[in-house]
Amino acid sequence: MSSSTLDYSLAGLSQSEFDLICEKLCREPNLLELAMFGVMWSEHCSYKNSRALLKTLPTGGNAILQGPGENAGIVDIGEGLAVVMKVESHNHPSAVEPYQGAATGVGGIIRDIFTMGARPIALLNSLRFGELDKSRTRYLFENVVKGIGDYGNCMGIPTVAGEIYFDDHYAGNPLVNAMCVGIMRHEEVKYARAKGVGNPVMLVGATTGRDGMGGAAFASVELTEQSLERKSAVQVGDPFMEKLLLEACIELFKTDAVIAIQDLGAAGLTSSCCEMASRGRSGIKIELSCVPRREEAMTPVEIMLSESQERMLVVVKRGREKEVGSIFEKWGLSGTVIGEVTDDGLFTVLERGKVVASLPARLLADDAPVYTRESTRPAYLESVGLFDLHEREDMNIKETLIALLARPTIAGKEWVYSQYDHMVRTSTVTVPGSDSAVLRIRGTDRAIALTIDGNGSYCYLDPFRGAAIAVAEAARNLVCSGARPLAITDGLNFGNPEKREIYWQFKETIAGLAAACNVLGTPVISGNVSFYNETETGAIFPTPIVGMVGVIEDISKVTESFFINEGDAILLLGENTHELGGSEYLRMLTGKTIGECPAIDLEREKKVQRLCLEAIERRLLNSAHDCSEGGLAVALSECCFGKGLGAKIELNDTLPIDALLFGEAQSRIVVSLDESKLGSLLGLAGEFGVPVQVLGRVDRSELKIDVCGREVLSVPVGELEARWKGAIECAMRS
Amino acid sequence: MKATVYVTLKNGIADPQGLAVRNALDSMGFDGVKRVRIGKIIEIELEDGCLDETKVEEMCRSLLANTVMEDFTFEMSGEKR
Amino acid sequence: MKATVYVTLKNGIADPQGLAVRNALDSMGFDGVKRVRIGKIIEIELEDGCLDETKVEEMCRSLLANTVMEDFTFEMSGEKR
Amino acid sequence: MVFPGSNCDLDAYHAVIEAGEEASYVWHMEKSLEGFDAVILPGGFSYGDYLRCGAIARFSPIMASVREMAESGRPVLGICNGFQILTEAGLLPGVLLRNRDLKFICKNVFLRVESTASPFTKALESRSVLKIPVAHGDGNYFVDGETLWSLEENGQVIFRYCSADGEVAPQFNPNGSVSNIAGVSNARGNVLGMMPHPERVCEEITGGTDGLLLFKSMISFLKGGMAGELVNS
Ligand SMILES: Nc1ncnc2c1ncn2[C@@H]1O[C@H](COP(=O)(O)OP(=O)(O)O)[C@@H](O)[C@H]1O
Ligand SMILES: [Mg+2]
Repeated sequence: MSSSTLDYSLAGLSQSEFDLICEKLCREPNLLELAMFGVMWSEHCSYKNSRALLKTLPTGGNAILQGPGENAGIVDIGEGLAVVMKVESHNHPSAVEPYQGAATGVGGIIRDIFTMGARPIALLNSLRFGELDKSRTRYLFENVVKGIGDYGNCMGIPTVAGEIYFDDHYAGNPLVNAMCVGIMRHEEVKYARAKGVGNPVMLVGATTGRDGMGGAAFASVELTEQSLERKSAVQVGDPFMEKLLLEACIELFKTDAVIAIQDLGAAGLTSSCCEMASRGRSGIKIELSCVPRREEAMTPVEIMLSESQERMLVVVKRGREKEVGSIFEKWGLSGTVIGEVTDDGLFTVLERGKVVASLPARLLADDAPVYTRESTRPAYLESVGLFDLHEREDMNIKETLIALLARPTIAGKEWVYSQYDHMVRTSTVTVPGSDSAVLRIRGTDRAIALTIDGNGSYCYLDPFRGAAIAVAEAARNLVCSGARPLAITDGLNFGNPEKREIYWQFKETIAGLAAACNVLGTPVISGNVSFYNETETGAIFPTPIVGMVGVIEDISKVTESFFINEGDAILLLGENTHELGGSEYLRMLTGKTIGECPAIDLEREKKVQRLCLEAIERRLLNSAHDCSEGGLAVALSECCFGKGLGAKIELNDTLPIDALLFGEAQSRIVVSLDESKLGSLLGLAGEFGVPVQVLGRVDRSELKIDVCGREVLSVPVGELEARWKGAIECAMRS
Repeated sequence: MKATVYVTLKNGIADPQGLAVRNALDSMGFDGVKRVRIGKIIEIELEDGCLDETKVEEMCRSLLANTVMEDFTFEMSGEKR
Repeated sequence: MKATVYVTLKNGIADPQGLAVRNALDSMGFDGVKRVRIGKIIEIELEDGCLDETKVEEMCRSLLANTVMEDFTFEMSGEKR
Repeated sequence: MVFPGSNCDLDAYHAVIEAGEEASYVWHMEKSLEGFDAVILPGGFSYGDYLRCGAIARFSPIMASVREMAESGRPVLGICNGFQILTEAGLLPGVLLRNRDLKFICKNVFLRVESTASPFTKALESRSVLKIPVAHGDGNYFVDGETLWSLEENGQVIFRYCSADGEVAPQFNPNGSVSNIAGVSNARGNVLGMMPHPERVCEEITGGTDGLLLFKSMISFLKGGMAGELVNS
């Protein structure tokens, strides 16, 4: 008796969870079963602390073919085609071993996409690190980027967009979120629902070793009971194996031999089998001695919990094993039958014919308790709202702008994306550097636009607004490319949800996401929750990440963020307001994230976006760029970069100059257009009820800004661009 | 003076590269290859008398090997040039 | 039975990786590092009695080393398991 | 040609189609290239680039036919990983080492056409400049001094990295290649290996059409009967 009390806590379960298991089973689970509950009822697999709130997100809509619940979500993009997408975090593994952690994160999310029957066509990533002045941070950053690049490059999937912020709240616990996007025809979708008694269950891909079992606390039971040698190993990514798996699966899908398919992710065989059985309302029986292993003397617990990468579980039609096997063989893989589908609702594990575990699949996969935690508004919010800046009026605008452009968070990210193959598959129309990536869809006139956004600083100051802004900014980025936003995938990164203040952040975030998704018409079709992102020095900023896809029906309308013609008029859609809170400018001056999070009026946001999109539809615009971190001055600078053009700007707002130039007021887009179209645009703005102002004109090679008739800035664009472009490389060399 | 450092993957860590080489040898007709593991040799030429074993050990720990996944050994040889 | 193959870059072939390691050691404050060269160790576990030195030599020549730029040596050890 | 791990096969295929010819994929386990007039070894990561890039792929069954193709004087183009395979197979001189900065590089570069004595540059203007992207981690071309001399002498250096207006200088060398070399041919001229990806720039929408020129040149070479016309200009 005393031994089982010990066991459940080591498996990461609470007393009440253990009691619930015993009650449902009408017996006590054995050690292996307990381990399986431990991983399946862990936060990572069961979403027990987030499920209740996630239910409040909008997930349906006309274009939505598959919402959350499967390996990835699916949205219709017209002409019988659909986009499959999902984001996933690999924060903790990347903190321990950045290269492999990031690489296996990418590998995992790619499998989630092709397991749905889609061909992966793009990768995105969202990263958070501490400041680059520490060598540990540089080490993490360098290797995470290399890990992401190497995996995607080897797979031949272009990494087309991403975002990165540097702030010491992430120093000990970096965030690595990877997103993958795939494409298929509607009818090609595959599900992970095991059906048909007697159909064989095949395991294919890499062999099983003792990798990555650290996730569940239970692994340490084995440690104490067995030898110390057996400690779980770092997961190593094998993109070559995954490439073979991908091609083999896509070839396999062309036959009709596949009943169900599911990748092996967290909790390995345990989760993939019981989830497949539960979704199919069937059962699965597997024989452990059939599982091909990489190491000797593996115990049943080790085999069932192993998180070895690059493995897939496939249920095929009985009698078709040979045919399936020969496709795998062609690709140098072997598919091994490890079990079969049953109809008893049980997940049964045998070891040489002897039953070693037998559990209701549904109980294991879906019936973990759901918690709604207590929440409290964090105390820190009382003091962060206030700030006092002295001597703001006589600052040197040029120096401030240059310093801001050289902040790694704002600086050009070429150092990163030049390490990613962003062109392979020759469909990337807009490469990294603009507001969103655009990919053409071969065989159609269509394109899709992709972006990933989120601002932890805003969320720290106000998670509701910050989350809403993440959705708004993502949509704005797409709209600037000429795309109509369709749906999002969300990556939610937080501290320990058992703490009231963290749970409050989480709750507010979800509410903010839901509000923005509802207004902007972009439901959530998939996502990921990562809790416990904390170190001794505290939790990370609450950091929701929004990945979004949009569609462009006529590819000839794709628009980029850069000015392209000298003499074009420059306009601002939206309004300059006094918003310095949470800005990168304030952080640069004070070293702190302070002030009030910028306000967001979702209805206003929607109007501004509609106006921009309609203007692009009518071919009025030559460029469009959203105003985000760094404010108007940074946005204008970015519009000048790339093509060697400049701008002559006259502002007449009466805001304090720093708020005007560097404040991060929302719902603003900088556009440029031919003089002759000015009238049409102004008319359209009137129809949509959006305030717009003429800012100036595209000029030759210099950025000049006058405010209320006084020149405040006059600088060669080349000088700005050099600092902006070289900042990260420079920081990495120090 | 020279230090030769041998860096190998810890037992239990997957070695995709070794696996691919094993399969290649196999398909080239070399039978009987059970397992291949690939590591690194790092040859470091040092100025004479400049560094001792403790220093080399420190180099290995801090840079040359990733001790989360790799083991290392090294030897020093006096060979002058 | 086991063969351990050491593959090193020929003299005169540039070694960007070695150079980077040398510079890194330097900037970490390890003085006196003249040159660093990086090679590979390939450990091949063989079924007993299955392969001899000639075969291993052939493996090296055809696959394991690119003799345009690399040298190799190897040793066999009998250790049974 | 499709090896396990090839990933620019799709792009090479479309490039040929875009240039107005037919193309089909050939799996590396095939033995024959009968019926084909030219072959492209595409970019990617054959066998994961494990051990050395291209080292394992060169043992694929199809490589015997590629060798025959090369010996018969028909055009053989190795792009990126294909270039690495051709050097490993001994069909082209030299080796491709890790990039000087040890990082994978994906960006547009400029190439100067150094020789038109190859089917792929025959229709191009000597000394003209092309904008073509690179995407590789191991593209640092190396040969010993003597071989380099003979390559130069024979006009086997086909492309060099240069500036937008054709200046060849170290600062335009993305990866540390000896003599800024981006592409070399065999002595006869019909086998070309290059690190940049011409197949990625065959349509305006994906960044330009400079790459298409190479494929068109190859096609006109074949249509012209390819007879011993590869003379140095
Ligand atoms: N980690 C990354 N991977 C790939 N591209 C990136 C990454 N980080 C930033 N980028 C690219 O750099 C550009 C600028 O990023 P960002 O400043 O976040 O843009 P925005 O503020 O418009 O969302 C975008 O095109 C983005 O896709
Ligand atoms: Mg952004």
